[in-house]
Amino acid sequence: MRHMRPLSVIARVVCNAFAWFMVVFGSYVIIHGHLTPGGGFQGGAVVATALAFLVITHGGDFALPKLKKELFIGLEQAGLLIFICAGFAALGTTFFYNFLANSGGLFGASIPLGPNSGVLNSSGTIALMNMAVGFEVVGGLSLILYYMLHGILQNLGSEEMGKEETGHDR
Amino acid sequence: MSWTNHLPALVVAVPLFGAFGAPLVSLGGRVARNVWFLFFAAFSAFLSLLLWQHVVLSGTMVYVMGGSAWNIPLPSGMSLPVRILLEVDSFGALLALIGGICAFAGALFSLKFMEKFTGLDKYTALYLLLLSGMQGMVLTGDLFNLFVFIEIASVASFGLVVFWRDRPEAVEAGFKYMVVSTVGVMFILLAVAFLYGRYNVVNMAALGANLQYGLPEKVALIFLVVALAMKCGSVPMHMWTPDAYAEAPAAVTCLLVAVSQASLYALFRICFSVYGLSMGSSAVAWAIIVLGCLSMFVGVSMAVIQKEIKRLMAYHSVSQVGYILLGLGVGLLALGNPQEMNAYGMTAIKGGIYHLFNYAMYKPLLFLCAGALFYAAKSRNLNSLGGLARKMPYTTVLFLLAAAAIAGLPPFNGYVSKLLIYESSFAVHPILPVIAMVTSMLTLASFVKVFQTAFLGPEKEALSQVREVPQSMILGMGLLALVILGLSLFPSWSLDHLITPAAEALVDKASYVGAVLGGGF
Amino acid sequence: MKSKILFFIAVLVVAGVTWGAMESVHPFGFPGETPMDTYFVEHAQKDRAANNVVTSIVFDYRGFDTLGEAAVLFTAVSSIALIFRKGGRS
Amino acid sequence: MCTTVMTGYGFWNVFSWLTFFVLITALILWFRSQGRSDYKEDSLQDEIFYGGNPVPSDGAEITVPASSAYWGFKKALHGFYTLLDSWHSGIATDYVAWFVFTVAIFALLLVF
Amino acid sequence: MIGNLPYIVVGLLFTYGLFAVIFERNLIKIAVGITVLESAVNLLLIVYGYRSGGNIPVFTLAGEGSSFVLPTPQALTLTAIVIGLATSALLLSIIMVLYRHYGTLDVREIRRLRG
Repeated sequence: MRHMRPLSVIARVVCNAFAWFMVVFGSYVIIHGHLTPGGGFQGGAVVATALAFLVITHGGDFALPKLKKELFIGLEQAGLLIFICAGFAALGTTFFYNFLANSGGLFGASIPLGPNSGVLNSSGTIALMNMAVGFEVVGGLSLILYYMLHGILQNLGSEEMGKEETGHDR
Repeated sequence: MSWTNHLPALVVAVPLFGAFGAPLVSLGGRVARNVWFLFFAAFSAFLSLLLWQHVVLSGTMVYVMGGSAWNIPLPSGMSLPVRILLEVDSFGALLALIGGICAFAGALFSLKFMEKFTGLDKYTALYLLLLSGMQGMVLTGDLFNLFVFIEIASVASFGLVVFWRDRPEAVEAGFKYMVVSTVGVMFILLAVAFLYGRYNVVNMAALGANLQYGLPEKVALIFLVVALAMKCGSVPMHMWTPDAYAEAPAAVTCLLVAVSQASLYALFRICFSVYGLSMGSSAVAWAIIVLGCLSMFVGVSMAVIQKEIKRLMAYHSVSQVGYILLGLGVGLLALGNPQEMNAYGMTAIKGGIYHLFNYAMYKPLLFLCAGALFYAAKSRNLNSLGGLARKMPYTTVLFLLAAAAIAGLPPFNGYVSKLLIYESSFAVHPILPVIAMVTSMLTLASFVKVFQTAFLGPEKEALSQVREVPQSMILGMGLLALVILGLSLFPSWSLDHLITPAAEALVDKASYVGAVLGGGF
Repeated sequence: MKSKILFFIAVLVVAGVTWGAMESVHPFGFPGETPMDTYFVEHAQKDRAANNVVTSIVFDYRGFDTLGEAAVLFTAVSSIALIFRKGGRS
Repeated sequence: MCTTVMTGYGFWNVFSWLTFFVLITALILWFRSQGRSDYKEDSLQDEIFYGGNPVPSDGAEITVPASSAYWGFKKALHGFYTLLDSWHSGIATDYVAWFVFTVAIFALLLVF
Repeated sequence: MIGNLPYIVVGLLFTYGLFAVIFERNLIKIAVGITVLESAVNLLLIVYGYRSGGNIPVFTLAGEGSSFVLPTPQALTLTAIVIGLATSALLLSIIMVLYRHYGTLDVREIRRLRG
């Protein structure tokens, strides 16, 4: 466990402050994915990086027990299911048809042609799927982080991990 | 507008939905997970059966993903498709059917087989993802989408190969497979980049219509052919195959075989439908034939000396892939020459596709039998097995059936497809059927060895507690055996109704292109 | 050692062929006729009401690819969870 | 006929083969029934002859292990199998190298 | 005008990645080699999508009459990057487990499966 020491107090304080800005920035990138460069994956990666920063600066001993696996699994599953259900919901026309665009309802506003300043409530399922993928990527990358950190702990304390699974071979 | 129009999308999306939902459903306990697993495996097999029937009855289906209508591939004013198309002809539908059957049999088998292990929610999700990736590979009509689905299938199979991550060998096999496969798939992406940069289109049919055979196209063809030959385990890129097939759980190996068939499908779809006659020379066809011969001979000669049962069978799958490469390579050689096509080309293609179907039925059965032995006797080493025929009568009979089929003993289906391949490849060069027959004999020899050491002989004390595997596993194997028997007893029916439409669809580039771009090609 | 030299030459051949093919596709910066991309740029705003053409391709015109991409990420996460799972019988 | 496959050079019919198989089986069974009539099971005639020694009770001691099967085959093709073993070296980077090597061979064949 | 320099960069990266995968002995370096290979291919896609004097293909606050670079390669690259990330994460995890089992990162010593 001594391999996962926290960094200095300066790094910790700075990261505490800036992690939230990263989360906010990531959310901005996700939500404005259909207007500005970026999208679900990029924003999700930014948010997940904030988590990685916190884990690195505070050290695994402090941070790992605070990470809740269930939250990330929930986020990932929610994103994936919203994504594929948005695909299935369009089966009246075709799978993955953008049935919300220009419909006037949720994300259904029309936009002027040519360069413009953008309308947030536009672009139909594109915005919805951006958010779904954003959730999925936040959950997925955090889960990768979580499992790999636990893998490091398993590698360090091999004997506590070493109980082999007893299946029908061994 | 009936719901059957959406079948191509559903065949891919339904197992994907099952995979996404699996971790949540697994919270409901073992029974809920098993019901979910089995339901989605059975449902996607059923859907692929419906799709096959629909395609055979009403011709090639083109499905526009996200278009305002499912059957209008070209947007107004465009001569090229811009959206992702799923293009399903008889060949693709046949492969989807194979995948559905294999996945269902494997799912039935794995209910009891995997019962003792942890992490089954992820196993379920990965299994369904592997199925979905496979179905996507055979149904898609878009090169980049093909790459994405190859990656889904590959990543899922890496995860499943290292399922027994307490075994160093399993992790090692996963690592090797992963390194080779990732590099190979990068070559596929490189080829897609070349073709995109050249024609500004990634749709296979549109590429096929516009292709001019220059340097980038040549290099793209080389990359695609070699990378896909690697994915289906052809010599000299086959070294990951025995490792991965042997170390994966048996039900997964059953599906990995189907995935290798999907890679073969993609290989021949690219050779026949995208490049086709514009290849000009017969160098690619000869290269594929040589790869096939090498695969047959090297694979089987490695198999003869193995002493681990699944590794032996995995080397056999290398050699069986060689037969298919040989058959379809001979067909590719005759392409464009109607006289040769009539004389032997069509027979070779039929033989290749028939062998593909047969192989995708008896090889999973063999792997499942090996898994059943492993389940009952707790060992994969042939040295420590013996005398199991009396204790496991059903497994013995099923194994015998599959072994006779793979060795090409009449009257089983393997004999028919091998006969077609022998007779047609003889017309090209007499050495080809000689290699194929020697391979067939060595196959028989190695399965005689397996049967003699594992099932016959006196009873060993270490194995005195062995008993027959549970019924659900027998059922999974029996499903495949039933298909094998059907293919064996009605070879002519299967040739007419299953194989010939697929062979004609594969050869007919004009109709493949025309289904997307309209007539005139 | 002999095979090392062989593989070295093979890598050089592959790199040379790749470079040659890469360069002969089209000169840098001049992609020539681009019907598909022109279609996307012209229609993304009108049909799909999306200002960001790339996002409209990622999530609409080629949305199925993105579903596959999400599936690959999910696959990798599941595989990693499978690798680092806690041992023992369930 | 719905069971005859024409191959272009010949044909294959599964039921004619099965008929032949049944006939031959009947013939073999008839030959077998002509054998010695004084044979009895579970008597001395049924004992395994193990070089005059008592037969071990564990079957593992009187079976030929699978790794010894086809020993002569492997011995005769010793050079070939040495070559094959050097291909299957077990090193992951070599496998990638074989892949790249095949690409290079294809490139040499097709491009030049 | 930089001519075909981007192609040379892609070629160099590609060759470097292949050399790293084939001739390195350390597993981590092999993983890095694969990542470099992926980057080379992604870069190639982006390079094919460049149009001289083009702007990013986003209409929000774009200047009047600006021409855009091709959007499709960017979308394809986005997908390929995510796939590459997933593969790298899985590869590194597998290497971690391999190290636990074998106690080494030398690829030449991880050869229990051969023949």
